Amino acid sequence: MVNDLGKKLARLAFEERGADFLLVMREEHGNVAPAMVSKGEDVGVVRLEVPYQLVTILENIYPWISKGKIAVITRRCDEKALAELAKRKYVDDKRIIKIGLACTEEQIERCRCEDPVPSHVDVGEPHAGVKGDELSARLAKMSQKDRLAFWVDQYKKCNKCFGCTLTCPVCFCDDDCVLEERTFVAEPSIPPGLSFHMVRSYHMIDKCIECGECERACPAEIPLLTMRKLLAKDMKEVFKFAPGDEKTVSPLNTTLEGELMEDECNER
Amino acid sequence: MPKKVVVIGGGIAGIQASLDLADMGYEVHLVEKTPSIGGRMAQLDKTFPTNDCSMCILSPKMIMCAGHENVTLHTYSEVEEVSGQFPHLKVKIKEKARFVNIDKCTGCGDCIAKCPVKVPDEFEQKLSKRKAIYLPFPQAVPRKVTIDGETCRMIKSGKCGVCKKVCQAGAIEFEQKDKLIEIDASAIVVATGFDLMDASALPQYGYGSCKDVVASLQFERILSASGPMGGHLVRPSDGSTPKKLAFIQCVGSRDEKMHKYCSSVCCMYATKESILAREHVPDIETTIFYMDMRAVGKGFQEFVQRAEKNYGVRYVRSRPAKVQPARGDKGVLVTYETRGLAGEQVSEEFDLLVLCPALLPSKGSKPLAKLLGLELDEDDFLKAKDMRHPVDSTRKGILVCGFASGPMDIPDSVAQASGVAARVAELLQGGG
Amino acid sequence: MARIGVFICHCGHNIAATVNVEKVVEFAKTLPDVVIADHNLYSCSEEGLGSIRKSIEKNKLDRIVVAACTPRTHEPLFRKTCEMAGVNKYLFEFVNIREHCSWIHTKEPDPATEKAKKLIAMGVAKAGLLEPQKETESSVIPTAVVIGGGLTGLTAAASLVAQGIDTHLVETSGRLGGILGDIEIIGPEFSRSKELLDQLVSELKGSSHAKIHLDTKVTAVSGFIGNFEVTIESKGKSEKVPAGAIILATGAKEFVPTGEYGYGSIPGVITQLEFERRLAKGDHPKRVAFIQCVGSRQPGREYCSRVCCNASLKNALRIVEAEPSSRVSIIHRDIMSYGTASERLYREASDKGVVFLRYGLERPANVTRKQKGLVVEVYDETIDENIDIDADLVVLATPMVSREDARDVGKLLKVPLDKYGFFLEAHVKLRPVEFATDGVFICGSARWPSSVSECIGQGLAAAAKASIPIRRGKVVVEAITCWADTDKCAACGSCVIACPYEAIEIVEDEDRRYAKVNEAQCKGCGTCVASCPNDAMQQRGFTSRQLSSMIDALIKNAMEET
Amino acid sequence: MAEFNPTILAFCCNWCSYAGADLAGVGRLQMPPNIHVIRVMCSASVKPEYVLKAISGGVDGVLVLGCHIGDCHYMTGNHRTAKRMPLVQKVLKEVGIDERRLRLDWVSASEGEKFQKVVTEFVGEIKNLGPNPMRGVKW
Repeated sequence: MVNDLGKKLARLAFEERGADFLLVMREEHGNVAPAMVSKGEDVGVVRLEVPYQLVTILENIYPWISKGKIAVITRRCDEKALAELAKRKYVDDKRIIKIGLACTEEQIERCRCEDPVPSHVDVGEPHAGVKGDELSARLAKMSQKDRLAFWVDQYKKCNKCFGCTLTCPVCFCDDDCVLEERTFVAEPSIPPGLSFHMVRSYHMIDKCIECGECERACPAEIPLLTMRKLLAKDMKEVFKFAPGDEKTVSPLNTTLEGELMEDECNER
Repeated sequence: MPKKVVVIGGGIAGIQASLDLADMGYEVHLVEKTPSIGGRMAQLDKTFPTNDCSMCILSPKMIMCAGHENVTLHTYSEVEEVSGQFPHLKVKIKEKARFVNIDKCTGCGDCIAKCPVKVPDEFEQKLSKRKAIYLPFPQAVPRKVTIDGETCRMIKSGKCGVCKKVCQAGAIEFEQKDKLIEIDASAIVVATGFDLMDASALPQYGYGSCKDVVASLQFERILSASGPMGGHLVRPSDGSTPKKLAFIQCVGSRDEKMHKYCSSVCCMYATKESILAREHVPDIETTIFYMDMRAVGKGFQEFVQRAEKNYGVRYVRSRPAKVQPARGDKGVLVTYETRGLAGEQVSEEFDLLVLCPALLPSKGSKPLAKLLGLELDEDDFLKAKDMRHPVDSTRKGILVCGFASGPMDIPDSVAQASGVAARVAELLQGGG
Repeated sequence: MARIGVFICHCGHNIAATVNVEKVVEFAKTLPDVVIADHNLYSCSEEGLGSIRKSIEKNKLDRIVVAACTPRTHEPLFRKTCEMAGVNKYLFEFVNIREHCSWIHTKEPDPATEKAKKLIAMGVAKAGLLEPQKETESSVIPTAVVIGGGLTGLTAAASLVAQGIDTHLVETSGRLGGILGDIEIIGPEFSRSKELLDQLVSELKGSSHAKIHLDTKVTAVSGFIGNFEVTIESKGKSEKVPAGAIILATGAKEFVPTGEYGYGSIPGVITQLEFERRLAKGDHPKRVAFIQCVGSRQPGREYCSRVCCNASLKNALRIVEAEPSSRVSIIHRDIMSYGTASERLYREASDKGVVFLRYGLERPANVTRKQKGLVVEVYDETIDENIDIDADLVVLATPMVSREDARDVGKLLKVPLDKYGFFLEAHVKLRPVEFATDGVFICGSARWPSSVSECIGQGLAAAAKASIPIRRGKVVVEAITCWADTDKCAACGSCVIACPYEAIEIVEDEDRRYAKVNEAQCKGCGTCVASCPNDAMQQRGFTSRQLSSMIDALIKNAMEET
Repeated sequence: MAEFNPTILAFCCNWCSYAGADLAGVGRLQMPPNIHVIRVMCSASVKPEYVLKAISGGVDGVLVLGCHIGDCHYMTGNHRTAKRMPLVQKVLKEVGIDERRLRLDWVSASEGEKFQKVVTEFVGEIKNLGPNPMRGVKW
């Protein structure tokens, strides 16, 4: 049986926007899991209260779907993630149909999300974002020494489960991540030490779209999202750049004059 | 058995010609009269219009040249005699005694530290002194010391020999004699470059009589981070930092009585040196006295505009009549005529005056031309064969490139040097 | 497991007077995988090198570390020694304890000694991870393609064929000679351009190595140095030409005034090139005024086009020499007669009565038509007065500008242009006829407006450069190039964007995408290495494991010490 | 306790900064012996990971030196370095490590004095900052 939400999404995707596939979260035998369907009657009982990053699923299955348009439920952060993936040619945005989902107030709270409303809301009630992150504020007041002490304590809890990288929608080398090796990660292996977290921080600095998946996935409850938010702020200050817009290029990909490194020959 | 080519002159043109010929597979013998290759470009601080550091871009080329399997360096050497005809030329090269076994010398410089004799340093344009045993400049290639027999006490009077005592490599050989070697060359390339006209030939400009009048190449050394002033812009008279700087263009060039031609590069290097001066002394005010601002190359006009707009360089079209010391022996008073028929004479004081003298074919080029049987043009540069062959001399199998063939900047010299390599290849292939 | 030998140089007392070499030798013996540590008075001397060679053989060393002076001058020497002893030269590591230690810490022997130890520990750590390298070689197609049949292209092609190299000359128009074809007499020697061009063309036509393609344009270029494929198209028919090197000599064109000084509206106001054609027809007007810098050295087109003053001087002289009573004036902002011959022209012109008037950008001249002919009103800066000049003809000296097809050609060859549409050489000072892309060369007015002799010189230069890979028959690349670990590569494309040499592309395998480096194009800067988030990009001789091991060695030794 | 003697890592590009360091040596320009140079072909090949690894391992300061903008042997390599290093500094700052422990500067092949100046200044600065706090941390 298909619930009303499922019917609505099916109509939006297949009838109104000409999708060939629909990627949703649906309930089966009491579990909610992602599902990819191609017909309205298969949609089933759709559940969107689970704040799961469907784009991460999309990224993983995309290579196996050679053609057809895919409709996917996208929160604001999903949109941004899609933009970052499209930039790197992981997905072809012409093949993606976005079905905008507005986050609930409670979800917005949890993500300390400043920018929660998708460009086009199809499902859910849009709510304004919240300003600032309480922990960031606290850290800002701390002395350098205490700040380091705080993070070292947090990072000591890390047991290197790689949940943060695996659930991250814009962390794309997850099969064989450099952090699993010794090259940049100092002994002892668990906890992995500071370089592990700093290297990941650097890798994320021009990609992270602040979805909060890493933090939710972290069994050690390290406030990973806060670190992302702090660095996102720095990135904005230094280079006026925020990930999530397909048009703006990461400053790491441009020269000082700002034009693309590839110069004119980037019709590749 | 590869054919041999002798390249005379180890400046940028000679280096480039050697590298290209060597890459083509010819056996190159590069003859340089000073102890190191590098030439004039090695003396420059920066290069216009990009202000690239000169040594940064030259030094790798020098090392590449010395290290090239097909290049043999004959530094501190001169061509003595050439006989035969293309493509069978016999070239006699005199390797002057440097009284140092360069196979043993490691360039460590212990000997230099201990040598008691101080003489004016040619590389530093006599702004500082070097020792009788010396390395012309830190990046010299080969990095081997040379004893200058003219001034070394041991050579002259048999008294001293400190260098020999301190040299742990046992490289000092006072008994060394000039060596003559002969090379069967198929072709010869002449790249003997330029010398600056001695500006004291024009007393009205005060060179030699006023302490604070320097020639442009001296100023280049003053600006250089590795120069005699350690990269600090100070004037000779009292070592103070100049606040008002002036350049006079066309000193002895474009001049009926001296040298009629235009030296081609002075407008640009004066502009460059003004910009660099501003970078050394943020509030310095620079004036350039010129006739025509000849900024004809890539990015040159923009360079001049930048100097004017962003570096406060003042361009005055006027040929100053006279220069005299300002106060005592400090600073200079420049007298020039202002624009227009009603233009009157004004005198202006400057802390430091830089003269841009005519750039002449190097002293060696006239005798060399005689020795090689080459014609000169009316300005004493080596004459080109004809329109079709701008890098051929008037004698078959002898090619010319760089400033020796006429005033030109570095890229033009480099292009000509490569062009010469092509001509050698054509000739040795049997082409005309 | 590596067998490392460490050789420490006294450099006389240059090192030994400050660094306690014996102590350092003892320390080096304790480092992992070091089987022998030794010292020489002068490692670079014949005997020093000899003892190193013997030690390599005697101790079966497979990694060599020399601690002495700077690799920038001495590395080749020691590498050669390694090869003589049968060790791949890339298994050699240089540690600089002279310039970077003893010479800059002369007054602190103990700290200097400690530092030398650490530097050597770092070097040994890296050496342990060094791998033998083969310098990549690729073959070279012994054919050149010259694009552009003007003076420069003809010269380049003529030189190549004279060197015995098969050469294709591709010209879009139906005739050879380019702009020079419109000019009868060439300054400063007043020689006939026809003689020059005829000579070049006959040199080409007379050679079995030359193939001339008229009315032909290049439609595609693929490949890299030694192995290009140039697609040319003529009258709808297209042909693929394999080539080892490509020379670009597409030239420039004369700027056509957009109404300046009444051009187009006032009859008798013409451009220099139009005037050349008239002179060629033998018509010598009596009263001519040349106006310089028309459309150049002004906002939007700041540059000086280098050749226009000389052209005016030459033509002015032709007129006064044909008819001494002629009245010729040159209205200019600066006379750009640089060098010897041109300056001579300038002098002759003034001696023969050519009038020179100097105007400024802010007060340009004004041309009007009166019944008795044209009148040029000009404010002369030098004498600070307004002057009226009567003329039958006003010649506008306009700059050379880039051809409209320049950008397309640039895209085909993946080579850059400057803001005016002239091609951008690899280095404005020392690589004037090369592009950053190996195997592609630039010459003549396509790069920058050039005189006849400059065009010939550059054409020859480009020919020399192009001939080098062809003569050698192979392209050898030093083994400091980069490669992608395809298992780790996630094809994010950062490296593709980072590479300054267009050497990296994302390739598609049946099931996956990954980066691939074309080593013939890679210059070994390692920019891609640092841009790779997953350490998939590696540079030979500078792998992340090698450099990280150096950092580890530093940390280990430094932290123990304190 | 003994005077703090920082351990400093420096990356120098082969074409300019390493040559500049050589020139400083040839000129016998004296400077504190805390600096340990790793030669790389271009400053743009310095992986931020190296800096982060060194600092978390207890190295007191890292110096990254390249050609002046415009002089890069590889055209725009140093532009990349100029973009990356400020972000690496932010990563350090946010975890509570003083960003001054990483310094990016330009030294040309003719600037022996500049090399001496930069090294001397940097060592001085690191001495003021004191030992890298990561030295003490036990994981």
